[in-house]
Formats: sequence, C-alpha cells, structure tokens
Amino acid sequence: MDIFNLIQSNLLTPIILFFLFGIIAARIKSDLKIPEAISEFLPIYLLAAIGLHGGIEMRKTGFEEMLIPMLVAIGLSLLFTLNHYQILKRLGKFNIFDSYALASTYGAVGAVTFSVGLSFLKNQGVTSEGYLAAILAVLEPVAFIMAIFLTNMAVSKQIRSKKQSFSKDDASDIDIGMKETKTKLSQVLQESITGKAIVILLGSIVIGYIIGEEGFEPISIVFDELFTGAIVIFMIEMGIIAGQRLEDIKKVGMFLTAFAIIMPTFNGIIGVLVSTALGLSLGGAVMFGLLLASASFIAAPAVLRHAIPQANPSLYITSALGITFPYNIIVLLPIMFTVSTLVHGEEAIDLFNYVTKVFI
Amino acid sequence: MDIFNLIQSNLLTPIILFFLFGIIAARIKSDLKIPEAISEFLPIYLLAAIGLHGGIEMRKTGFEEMLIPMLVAIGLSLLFTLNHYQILKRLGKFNIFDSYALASTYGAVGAVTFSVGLSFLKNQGVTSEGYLAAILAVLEPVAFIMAIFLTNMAVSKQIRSKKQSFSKDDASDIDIGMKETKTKLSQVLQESITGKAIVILLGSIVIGYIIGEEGFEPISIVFDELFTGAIVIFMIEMGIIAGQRLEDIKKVGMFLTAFAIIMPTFNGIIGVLVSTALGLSLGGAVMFGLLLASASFIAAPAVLRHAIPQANPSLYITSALGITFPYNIIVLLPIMFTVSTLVHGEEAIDLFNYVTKVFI
Amino acid sequence: MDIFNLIQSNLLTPIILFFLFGIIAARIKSDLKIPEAISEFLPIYLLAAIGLHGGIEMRKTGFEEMLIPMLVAIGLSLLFTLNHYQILKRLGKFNIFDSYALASTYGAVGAVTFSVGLSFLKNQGVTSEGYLAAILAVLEPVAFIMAIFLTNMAVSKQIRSKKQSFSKDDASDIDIGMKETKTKLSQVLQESITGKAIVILLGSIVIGYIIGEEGFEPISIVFDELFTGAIVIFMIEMGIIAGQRLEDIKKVGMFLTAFAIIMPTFNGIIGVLVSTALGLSLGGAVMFGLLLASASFIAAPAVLRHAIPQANPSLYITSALGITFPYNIIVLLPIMFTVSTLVHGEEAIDLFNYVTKVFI
Amino acid sequence: MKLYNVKLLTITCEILAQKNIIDILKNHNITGYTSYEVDGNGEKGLRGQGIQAEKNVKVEIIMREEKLSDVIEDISRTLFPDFTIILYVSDVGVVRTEKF
Amino acid sequence: MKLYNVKLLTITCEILAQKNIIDILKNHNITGYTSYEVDGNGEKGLRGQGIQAEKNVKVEIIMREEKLSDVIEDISRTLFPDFTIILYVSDVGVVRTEKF
Amino acid sequence: MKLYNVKLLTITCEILAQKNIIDILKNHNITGYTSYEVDGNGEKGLRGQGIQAEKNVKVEIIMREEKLSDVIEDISRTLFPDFTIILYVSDVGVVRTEKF
Ligand SMILES: Nc1ncnc2c1ncn2[C@@H]1O[C@H](COP(=O)(O)O)[C@@H](O)[C@H]1O
Ligand SMILES: Nc1ncnc2c1ncn2[C@@H]1O[C@H](COP(=O)(O)O)[C@@H](O)[C@H]1O
Ligand SMILES: Nc1ncnc2c1ncn2[C@@H]1O[C@H](COP(=O)(O)O)[C@@H](O)[C@H]1O
Ligand code: NA
Ligand code: NA
Ligand code: NA
Repeated sequence: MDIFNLIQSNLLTPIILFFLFGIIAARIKSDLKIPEAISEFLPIYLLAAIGLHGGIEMRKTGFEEMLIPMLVAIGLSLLFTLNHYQILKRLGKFNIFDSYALASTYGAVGAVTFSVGLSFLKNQGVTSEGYLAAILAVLEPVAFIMAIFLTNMAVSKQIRSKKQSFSKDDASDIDIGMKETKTKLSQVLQESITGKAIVILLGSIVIGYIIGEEGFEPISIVFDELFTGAIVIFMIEMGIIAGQRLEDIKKVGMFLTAFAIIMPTFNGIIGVLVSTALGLSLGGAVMFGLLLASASFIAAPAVLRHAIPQANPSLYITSALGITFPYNIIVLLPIMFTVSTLVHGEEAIDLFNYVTKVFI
Repeated sequence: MDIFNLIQSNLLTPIILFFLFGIIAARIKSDLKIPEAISEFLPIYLLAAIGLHGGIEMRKTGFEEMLIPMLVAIGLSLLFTLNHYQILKRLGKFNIFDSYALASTYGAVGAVTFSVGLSFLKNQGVTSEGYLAAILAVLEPVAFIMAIFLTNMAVSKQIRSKKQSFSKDDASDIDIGMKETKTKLSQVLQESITGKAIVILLGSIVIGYIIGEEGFEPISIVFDELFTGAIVIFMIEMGIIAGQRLEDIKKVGMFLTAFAIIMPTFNGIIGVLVSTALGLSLGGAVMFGLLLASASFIAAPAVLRHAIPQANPSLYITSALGITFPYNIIVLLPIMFTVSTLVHGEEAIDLFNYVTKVFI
Repeated sequence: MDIFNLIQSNLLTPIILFFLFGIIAARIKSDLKIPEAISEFLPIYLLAAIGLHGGIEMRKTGFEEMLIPMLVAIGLSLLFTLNHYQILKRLGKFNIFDSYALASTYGAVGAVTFSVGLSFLKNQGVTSEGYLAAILAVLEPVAFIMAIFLTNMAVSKQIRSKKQSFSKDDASDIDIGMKETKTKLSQVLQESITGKAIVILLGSIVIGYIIGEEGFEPISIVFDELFTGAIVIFMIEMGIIAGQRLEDIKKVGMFLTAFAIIMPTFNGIIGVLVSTALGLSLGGAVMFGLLLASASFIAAPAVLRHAIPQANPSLYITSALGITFPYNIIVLLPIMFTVSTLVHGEEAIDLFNYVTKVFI
Repeated sequence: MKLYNVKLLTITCEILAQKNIIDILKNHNITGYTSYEVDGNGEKGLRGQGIQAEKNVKVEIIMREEKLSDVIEDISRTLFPDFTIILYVSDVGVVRTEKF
Repeated sequence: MKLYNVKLLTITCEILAQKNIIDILKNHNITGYTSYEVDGNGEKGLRGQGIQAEKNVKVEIIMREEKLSDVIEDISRTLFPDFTIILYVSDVGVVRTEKF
Repeated sequence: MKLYNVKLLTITCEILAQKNIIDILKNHNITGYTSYEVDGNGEKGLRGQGIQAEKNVKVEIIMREEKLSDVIEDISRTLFPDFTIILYVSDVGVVRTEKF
C-alpha cells in the first residue's frame, strides 16, 4: 500500500534515522550528547530559516489570502484545546491542572515538528504556502493563553464557592482572585509573545518579507542550503532526550499514551481536510494539518511551569516529546501526505461533500 | 538624493535588519539570545575569514604598497586619539581616566564593524585592498598603548607634584612610579598583542598569504561563502547587547552622545580622503575610513579594564557599542561610500587640491 | 627528494598551518581559544561525516571484502600493544601501570588523525576504501580492553603472590580479585562501546549505508562540503592544547619522546605494507597505516583514567597529543603516502617478496 | 580586618523557579544575588541534561539575619509544593555590611 | 523558621573522578548531590582548559552528620592516591531534614 | 575522621578582576584556588549576559587563618575602589591541612 511505502521511505531519511539513532544512543546509556550551546542555537537557527523563507514567499503572494486560513487555524486550535480538556478530565480522570496543561500542550504547535515537515515536503518535491510560518507564529501562544485563562477561572470559581459556604459578604476576596488571574494572564501573554521562538520567527518573517529573494541571496547558503543538515544534527539531540524519557512513558499511563497518538491523528487529518477545503495546496494542507497535530515540547514547559505550576511537567513533556513527536514525524506525516494527495486529486467542490460525508 | 537611497538600501540588508531586530528583541525583554559559545566563536571565525582573505589578496599584490597606508593609518590613529582626549577632557569635562579610556576606544578599531564593511562592499559589488586586514591588525593596539602610556605619565606626574609639595628628597618614589608605569605598559603591550583578535587575524593573514587562492579552495565554503550568514547571526547578538544598553545611554549624557556620532564621521571622512590621496581604490578608501571611524567594543573593555581600571567601563562600552556602532554601519558607511565615489570620480591630482581646499 | 616535497606541500595546507598557528598562539600565551561547546561538537561532527561517507561507500562495494582487513587490523593492534608494553616496561623502565596505559594509547586509534588523513588524501586526489571507517570504530576499544585485562591480571597476580607468602589458604581473596577484574573489564568494555566516538561513528556508518548516495544528497553540504573547513577550526584548538602541553614534554623524558616518534613510524609503515599485500588501494593503505600509527588522545584519558587510575595521565596525553599527533599528520602521513605509492607501483606478488626482503 | 557576621542563603532549584525566587527576594527588598546553573541528582532523578527547562540553578544570597526567616518562610510556603527546591543557610563573615 | 543542623560536604576533583565519588555515595545510600564544572589551580597546575577530560568538577552533598565520617574516609582511602581531589566540610542549616 | 579548621574565602567579582585577585594571592604565596563563571545582580545591575568582559566570576580559596586577614586587606585596598567585588569568609573543615 502507498501509505506504508511512504512511511518506510520517510523512515529511511537521515532526519528520522538520526532521531532513532539518538534514541538508541540514550538507551544504551552512551555519553553522546550535542553540546548545550549547539542545541540551544539550532532551534533559533531553524526558526530564523523558516521565517525568512516564509517572509520571502509572502512577499511574492501577498498576505491577503493568509487571513482566512489563519483565523480558521486559531479557531480550530481553541476548539481542539477545549476538546482535549474534556477528554483528559472526563475520560482520563486527570486533575484540572494536568488536564489544562496537557490540553494546551496539544493545542499548541511544535516548531521542530514544523521544520521536519518542511524537509519532508522538500524530499517529496512539494512546496507549501509561505504564510504557514506566520500561522505557526500566531498559533504558538493561542492555546496556552486559553488554557491559562480557563485554569485561573476554574481556580477562582473554586475559591469563590468555598468562600460562599463560609460567609456571604467577602466578594472582595473574589475580586482579588479575579485580579490575580488578570495579572497572571497578562504576564503569561507577555512572556509568550516575547518568548524567543515567536520573536525570532516573527522577526525573520518580517525581514524575509522586506529583503525578498534578492536580498536573501548572500545568506541563502546559511539559511537555506544548511537547513536539512542542521535539522539532522538537532534530531540527534532530540532523539537522545526522547530516549532518556522512554522510561517515564510507563508513568504516563495507557490513557495518555493512547491520547498522545489518537488525538494528533484526529487533529491532523481534520487540519488537512479543512485546509484543502480552504484552497491550500497539497503541501500546504499537510503543513496545516501538522500545525494542528503537533504538540509543543520546547515552549510548553517554559510557559506552563509558570502559568500552571501545579501541573506535573513530566506528564506533558514526556507525552509530547517521547510519544507524539516521533509518531508525528514518522507515521502521521506520511499519512497526512497521503490524505492530502487523495483529496487534492478531486475537485474542490466534491471534496467538501467528501469531507461532510466522511465526518458528519 | 543618492546618499539617502544608499542608506535606505543598506538599511534593508539582512545584516542591518537583524541588528535592528536584536535591538527590538532586547527592548521588548524577549529571552532571545545567541548562546555564549556561538557568540564567542563568531568573532574568531570572522577574523579568520577576514585574515585569510586579506592574506590571499596580499599574495597577489605584494606588500610593498601596504607600507605607506599603514604608517599613515597609525599616524592618524595616534593623532585622533590625542584629539579625542583634548575634546573629552576640555570640552566634555571628563576626568583624566575616562578621557583617556574613551579617547583610545575611539582611536582603536572595531573588527565587527570591519566585517560589516566588507559585506557592505560585497553588496555594492566593490572590492578593497587585501592589506587593509593587516592594517586592522596593527591598528588594534596602537591607540590603547598610547592612551595607557599617557595615562600613566599623567598619574606619575600627579604623584610627583604631590610628593614635591611634601618633601624634596624622595625621587625614589617617583622612580618607582615610573617603573610601575613601565611594567604596566609592557604588560598591556603584551596583552594587546597576544589578544585573541590580533592573534587570529595576523595568523590568518600569514596563512592566507602562504596557501594562496589554490590552497584556500577546499575551505572557501566555510571561510568565504558562509561569511555573510555568519555576520547576520552575530548581528542578532550585537543588536541584543546594544538594545540592553540603550537605557545606559541616558547616563552617557548629551556630550558623549554627540561625540560618539560626530567624531567617527569626522575621522571616517578624513580617512576616506587621505587614503584616496594615497591611491587606494574606491572600496579600499571606504574601509580605510571605516577603520578610523570605528570604535573598539570587544577588545576595549578587556584591555582598558586592566590598564585604566579607574575609568568607568560603562561609558566607553555603551557609547561605542550602543551609539557609534549602529551609526557607523547604518549611516556612516553609506556616507563614506558616497564620498569615496565622489572623490574617485576625479583625477588623483585634483583630489588632493580638493582635499586641501575643503579642510585647510 | 619526493618525500620532502610532499612533507613541505603538506605543511603548507590550511589544516597543518592552523595547527601550528594554534601551537604558537598557546606559546605566546594568547587568550585565543575555541569555545568548549564548539570543540566538543566538532569531533562528533567529524565522526558523523566520516561514518556517513564510509557507510555510503560500503553500500557501493559490499562489506565482504572488509572482513580480512579488519581482522588483520585487530590482530596487528593487539600485537603492537603487547610490543609497546615490552618496550616501555623493559627498555623504558616505566612501571606496570604507565606501561600498559601508554601501550594501549598507542595501540588504540585517533579519530582526529583519521580525519586529517582523509583530508590529506582528498588533497592528493586519492580515494580510500569506505570500510576503513568501520575498522576505525572497531579498533577503538580493542587495545584498551587488552591493556586493561592484562593490567588487572598483573595486579591479581601480585596480590596472589603477596598473599601466598603470608598464608596458603585464602584463595577466596584471589577469587575476589578475579571477580573485581571481571567487573571492571565488563564495565570498561561497556564504557568503551557506548563511548560517544564509537556510537556516533557506528551509527553514521549504518545510516550512511541505509541512505546511500541519493539520501545523502540533501545533507551533503553540511556533512561533506564543510568537512575540511571544520577540521581547520578544530585544528586551531588541537594546536592550542598541544602548545599548552609543550612544557610537559620535558617531564615526558627522552625515552618516551623517542618512543612517540619511532613507534608510530614503525607501526604505520608495517600497516601500509600489510594492507597493500591484502590488496588495499594506494589511499586505503595509507589510511590503514595511519590507523595503526595513530595514538588515541581524546578517548584514552576517558577510558584509562577509570580503568588504570594508577597510571599518570600526563604521560599518555602529552606524548600522544603533543608529540605523536603533530608528527603523524606533518611527517608520517607524507612518508606513508610515499611508501604506499612506491609499493603500489609494483605487482602485488612482487610486493610481498619486497616486504619480506626488507623486514625479515 | 574585622569581619561582620551575616547569613548566606543558598537555594538549589529547577531553573524555571528562579524567577519566582527573585520575585520573592524583591518583595523583601533584596536585590543582590549570585546564580549559576548546576547539575544534580535527587528524588526527581538526574537533572541538568537535555532541554533547558529541565535544568537546576543555584541562587546565593548574602543577607542580614533579620530578613532570613521571613524569606525562607515565603519560599517554603509558595514554592515548596510545586517546585523542585532545596535550600540551606550558612554563617559567613563579610567586610562591608553596608552592601547587604 | 526552625533550621536543623546538617553537614555540607564539598568535593573539588578532576571530572573523571566524579563517577567514582557518586558510586561511593551510593554505597552509603546517598543519592542527592549537586555538581558543576569549575576551573582551578593547584599542585597539578592550571586546570579547566582544553580537553574535556582535564577539567575539574565540584560535587556538593548535604548530609546528616552520622554518615559524614564514613563517606570522607572512603573517599580518602580509595581516591586520594590516584585522583586530584580536595574536600571540605561546612555546617549548614536546613528547613526539611527529611530530605537528607 | 579528624577535620582541621581552615578558612574558605569566597570572592564574587567581575571577570576582568580575576587576574588581579590571583596576582594578589600569588603575592601571599597562595596558588590554589577554584573558580567558575556566575551571573548575578547587585548595585551595578544584572550581570552575566552579553559580552564576555561583563561577566562575574567566583573565586574560592581555602587557606589557613593566618593569611586570611592580609589577603582580604590587600584585596580591599587595591581592588574595592575600581572593581565590582564581593567577598565573604566561612569556616570549613578539611582532612589534609598540608595541602593549604
Ligand atoms: N543531599 C543533597 N545534597 C546536595 N544537593 C541535593 C541533595 N538532594 C538534592 N539536591 C539537589 O536538589 C535538586 C532537587 O532535588 P530533588 O527534589 O530531591 O530531586 C537535585 O537535582 C540536586 O541538585
Ligand atoms: N587552596 C585551594 N582552595 C580552593 N581550591 C583549591 C585549592 N587548592 C586546590 N584547589 C582545587 O583543587 C584542584 C586540584 O588541586 P591540586 O591537586 O592541588 O592540583 C585545583 O585545580 C583547584 O580547583
Ligand atoms: N547580597 C548578595 N548576595 C550574593 N551575591 C551578591 C549580593 N550582592 C551582590 N552580589 C554579587 O556581586 C556582584 C556585584 O555586586 P554589585 O557590586 O552590588 O553590583 C553581583 O553581580 C552579584 O553576583
Ligand atoms: Na497542536
Ligand atoms: Na577608530
Ligand atoms: Na595505533
């Protein structure tokens, strides 16, 4: 079958192989590691490269056509986050803090996953819309902000109901709770937006837009030609970290393990279909799906540890990095590519019917 | 007007844009930063690339013709340092330590500025004399050594006059003062010459000279083709550091701010004119001017903190990095390019008249 | 003479020149250094590049023909290690610990030396068998394991004889000694095999084998074209470290200094001749010789410090890095190349006679 | 040289708690501190490798005895439940008390 | 806030001895420690530059007084002869003794 | 295990003053020290980010009580006016006094 061929040929690319190699290196307890300075620098470099590329493409195509896909992506991301929460809280019996933390980790996006996706498409000889980099930037904080808002709401509510059972007249305390929530939210909002990932991504998009193809030329060797090699190096480290966490997966439990595979698949395929319906190209639909399928594992701990300190970071880091990330880049990417190829073979109008038939 | 077009087109190159981006990232308090190992390595890499390139060029042209420009550069650098001192001490009312420290910071040269200058010329499709890299190396310590010598002289003199007012017969103490000065000077001299910037620069010039174009071929991708991309990455960090210092500019005061802009302009244009008179090419004259215009902000603190510890490092770092550096690469570089284009349009003999007319 | 021309032209390549430059920089006490993160990353990168290249070549040629050369290499390595030990213990009067540590340092291989060898061949326009990378990986731990085994045997024997002079009936203590030896051996074996050098090398060979020429294409700029430039940067650091150790050479003594030059020459030339007899190509024979000639100075301290803590690390690090490494890459490499050229000019059958005539 | 007795509070914690600690210090009008990244082992297992967020940091604060108890209490109350934190106090002598 | 007296053992050693030290600690049922790389100078000259293996590391262990003497004795006996090691002990106060 | 009382002098200063401190130690025949880079905050603001020259370093010296006072006095006199420096002294116990 086509999908299995694709998965297999994807599996045998340097990016995936070096990731698996990293996992093995960690499992056999090798002392191999990429020095911290390098593995801190690589995501910055990758995001700069993604941003520049996206900006240059957007200069060619204009950015009016970006608006609808971006709004839809934001909407879906919020919807999915709420959906995750319900599933985790009700079915998974996680406490409210872990539920919101996990819900937003999976609602948010993963920049490394995005890089791997771009390389995957390059390998398939397929391009994608430049403005997806901008959607990546915007989507980063969206899920976090909602989760944090809702967590704080929930906490305030708990406090309020507790208070009410004691006395009826200290609304002021609730006000204080509300105010604290606001402070925390604005803090998190600021931290998210000034977070290095978003800043370098947005900055590079703007600079790419300004300089265009021609201005990019003298730096294209660094920010274009070295791109795949740089991902390969980064994947060694990602593999090592994932490998070190494999033991923690037991602690994560069956439910979350299943969640970490099923949820991205669902979100990702919805993403492919919706974006195809919106008119995105074959490759664009795959990247759009990947945005929704991916979980955040670099930004998430930095944001959530401050915003929802009560949540157990081991849960969201391990499931996102140890399960979802490998699944996404090895298995789901080829699946979404196949789905996208399938739906891009038909007429746009038929597609919509097709979607409605299958999912509703 | 031509100059404004040039400034604008310079402003829109990746190097300048990423520098400005770094400033903004620092201002919005983003946690973006280039890991220390990378930002310590990049200047070494840049200097190695500059040196190799310079050495290869010098192999082609011989280095007899380097002598006069180098001596003139040294002479001008010393002259300018003295001039800076007078202005800072008399008009700026800075104390003797800050005056000498600032005077030599602006008398010395900036290797990063030089790198940006080379990229700027590349962008304009203009070349420059290879031996300018050698002048860069030689000019590094010159201004420091003089400033330190004069500072120590001044301190000894103060001590001596103080002593003389007490008693007449302890010339030995003065001798000790003089001896200390000598020790300090020889120490600083050694520290300057063995400083990493000079060592890698001189070493690379020699190696470039030995290997020539052909020997360079296997490493040209690293030391030539990656050059502009590497500057771009370094400029992000430079921007961040400059951005973090913007607040300190208030403490620097109006006088020093003006000095940090007017002085380089004056020095730089003199440099362009004099070097044109000496027969340097259009691009060479720009680089010669840039050498004189630039202030040292990487080497300066390392040397001056030991040599003139009484001086306030915040003054010389902030003005050199926060004001002069951006001004030089954004505004002054295009100005000097325009001036150089102008004077290179005329006959050499006419130029000399022109210079004398304008400045004397 | 041809050899001297070759040495001279080798001396004037960027790799060697930057190594010498590093030595000088260290001698004049410059503060130049390559940041640790970079100099820790570079060997990983170099080994990945070597491994990928080797794996791709092996895919082309199959790996049946690798078996004999590998077994011969292992045999020679063990033989040489024993030989080193006898020379060091008997002639050099080193104690048993230092003797075994030094013997295995010179029996083991140096990955950096191997990288320089590959660049040297590239410069000469000569290729080598891809499977040599695999021999490099296998040879890494062989000498260490034997030396450690023998050291522990010797220590147990000492303990046993000591015990026997006291009482006759505590064989249990000897058993404990034997058991400890086994534990230590299996520990060292595991540490060696999971050591980062071997892991990245073997992993990259396998990945190179899987992806082949075509899969390598998107990352060839990073893992092939940047290779020589990366070595150059690493050689600066190697030079600095070697330069810092020059003072220690005095402590190393005349005997060890001579050993550090004569032994590699002997081992290396034997290696060239034997591998030529086995049918390796001109370049392959040089690399085979280099494997046997090279001493380990990155892996050695990490392994030996735990395995034979009684040995003085200064001895084996200084002689391997400060004497043998420069000698190997500057002098011995051209010598072996000349020898290999010589013996590859004759018929294979004649060669064997030639070898027997010269050495027996 | 006369040495004055003050307290040195040392806090080893996960790096993401550093901000919280500095905020608490600020609430007690303490701005001076020294910090550096460290590795470590404890109940939460080996820390300091892999992703930035999972590292430990040590924060050292020289302060007068008066403030010590309040600061420790604040840290214990607000951070002990959710963060990986270890702290200890030692006696040190300083030359210039006006700095603290 | 009540502080309980415990001991802080600080060991500065060559980085390749760190594993041995941690093994010794484990033998005494001590798993908690904090470590970080340092430079230094001593009889063996300047350390901390150049190749990884030649660096120093500091290992800090908070422990109860009972175990201190045995741990130090073990380290002295097995590691002092072959490795570059310096160690010292100080008194510190902690809030939660159950952690150590 | 018998522990002997010695002093631990800890100096936190701007990295460019490290050389001066080591020179002063040498003048008092002290060559042993341990050092590492740190970040910090104080009157001069946040330090440790950006250019190398602007970083802090900690220098730790174990020494006998006899020398302590002179060393501190020398550092105070020659470096306090021009450099960012903080120092403190603590009591530690060591096994081998002959090392210091
Ligand atoms: N006994 C100890 N001595 C020194 N540091 C410790 C000790 N126990 C824990 N730590 C440090 O505190 C961190 C968190 O400890 P824990 O919460 O037990 O995982 C560890 O990663 C160590 O850096
Ligand atoms: N007096 C001292 N104070 C602090 N640290 C020291 C002292 N002496 C030695 N060290 C540290 O211990 C390491 C080994 O010392 P040594 O065995 O004397 O070479 C040095 O590199 C320093 O890091
Ligand atoms: N109270 C304190 N506790 C610990 N370290 C401090 C304290 N005050 C200052 N420092 C350190 O000393 C450096 C210089 O302090 P200052 O001169 O106040 O800027 C700071 O960057 C900190 O690393
Ligand atoms: Na998502
Ligand atoms: Na200048
Ligand atoms: Na060998």
